[in-house]
Amino acid sequence: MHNNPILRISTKILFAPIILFGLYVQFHGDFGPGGGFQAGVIVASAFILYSLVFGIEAGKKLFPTNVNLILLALGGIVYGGVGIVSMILGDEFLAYNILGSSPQSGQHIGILLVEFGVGLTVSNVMIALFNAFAGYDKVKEK
Amino acid sequence: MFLAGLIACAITGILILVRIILGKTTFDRILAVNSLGTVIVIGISLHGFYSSRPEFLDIAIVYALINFIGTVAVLKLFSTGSLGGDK
Amino acid sequence: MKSLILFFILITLWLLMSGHYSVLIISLGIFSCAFCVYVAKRGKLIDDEGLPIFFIPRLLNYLIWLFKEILKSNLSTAKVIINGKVEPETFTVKASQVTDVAKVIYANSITLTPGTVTTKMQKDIFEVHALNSDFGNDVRTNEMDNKVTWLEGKK
Amino acid sequence: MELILDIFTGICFFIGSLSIIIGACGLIKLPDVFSRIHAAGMIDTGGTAFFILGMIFQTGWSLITVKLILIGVFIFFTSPVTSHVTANLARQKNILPLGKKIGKIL
Repeated sequence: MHNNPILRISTKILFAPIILFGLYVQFHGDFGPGGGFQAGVIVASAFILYSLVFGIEAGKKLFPTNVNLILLALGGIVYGGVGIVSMILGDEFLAYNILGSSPQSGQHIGILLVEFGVGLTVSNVMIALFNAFAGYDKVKEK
Repeated sequence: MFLAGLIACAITGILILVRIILGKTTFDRILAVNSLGTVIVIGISLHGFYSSRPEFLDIAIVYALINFIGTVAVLKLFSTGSLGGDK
Repeated sequence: MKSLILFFILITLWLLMSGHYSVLIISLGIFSCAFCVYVAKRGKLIDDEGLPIFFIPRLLNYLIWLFKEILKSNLSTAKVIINGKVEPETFTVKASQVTDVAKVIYANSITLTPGTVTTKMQKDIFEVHALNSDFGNDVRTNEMDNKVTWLEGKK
Repeated sequence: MELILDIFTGICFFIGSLSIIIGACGLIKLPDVFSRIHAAGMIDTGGTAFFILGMIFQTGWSLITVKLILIGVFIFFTSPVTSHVTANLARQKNILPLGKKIGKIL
């Protein structure tokens, strides 16, 4: 669809602001509606728009599949890692209070890290799902 | 006042649903669904003001975004038969 | 250079949206903007098409004129829908802009005023569908074309 | 002052509601896809612009106004794109618009 100048130029202009809005929702999860899940979907939607317009090959060049799979697993590791670190420091699983100098700052850091892990996993799962569905008919042809 | 706007949005939504059901061609339906999305964006922002929680505007932006990308994806799937092609 | 301009636009957007000005949030914002610029640069999106800044000085003037046109044609479209007298017509017009971005702005302006839609683009020839001959004449007088060419400022 | 702003908001909401309801009637009433795009354009431009203007009168100058303007800019940016792509793909599937054709059609 990149032969159509209207679609191509709007994608080029919209791409960066969409990712920025996704990251804004990610890091303002504790002030308003938002958080990891929504942010992950928004960030992934920017990449999906790119793949839709420029073709899936260009999309895979922008965001390689092996990096995608590594980040997908890393999100889960961050989530579990925060829980295990709080266990090592002598509290229960995912009890944030112990992470900072005071309970409040500890909770802030804990929520931020956990949400980051969730966002990373959700966005990468979305991109992987899209790649799996969009590449389906090409596999069948071969 | 916000309630009146919400009622107008609801009436519009019902009228657009009639077009989605009547349809005829797929392009009619896609066009109507896109318009319904715009009306829902207005409705979400109005509802945020009505219940005096203007943070709902974030959700309205997200809805507008997903509406746009979804329409492009459905149009591409319907016209070329695949999501991944670069035509 | 272009990346720097994009970075400043994005950080302004972040500060306007955020509303929380603690050190942590602002540093996360700077990190986010840098990430966006990096990804956009990787996807080869930062060029004259992805960041059209050459017409920003004249944009306000054009937007005011465009809003006036949109209001007028909204009123006429409402009249046509209520009367129920539609005589649609299809014709082609020639765009006199140089760059692709300006052509896209022209095509989008035609579509944005209800009553006229660009249905096809082939280089500099647009196929336009209009609701009746009044709307068609509005496009055929080339007023909007001249305005967009002035906005582009390359002639 | 509050009262004047409330009255302005009411006028904007009234025009916006009228605009979206007429647009929806147009979606039902007009004969083919290409004509219905004009009605959808009315919902996207007239309706959104007046509703957002009305809400801006209620908030005054704050960060919420910025988000309202962002919604408006986003819808004004994407509405012609989806309209054009719908019309373009309908033409590619060889659906011809009703009515007369002037000159040579692409």
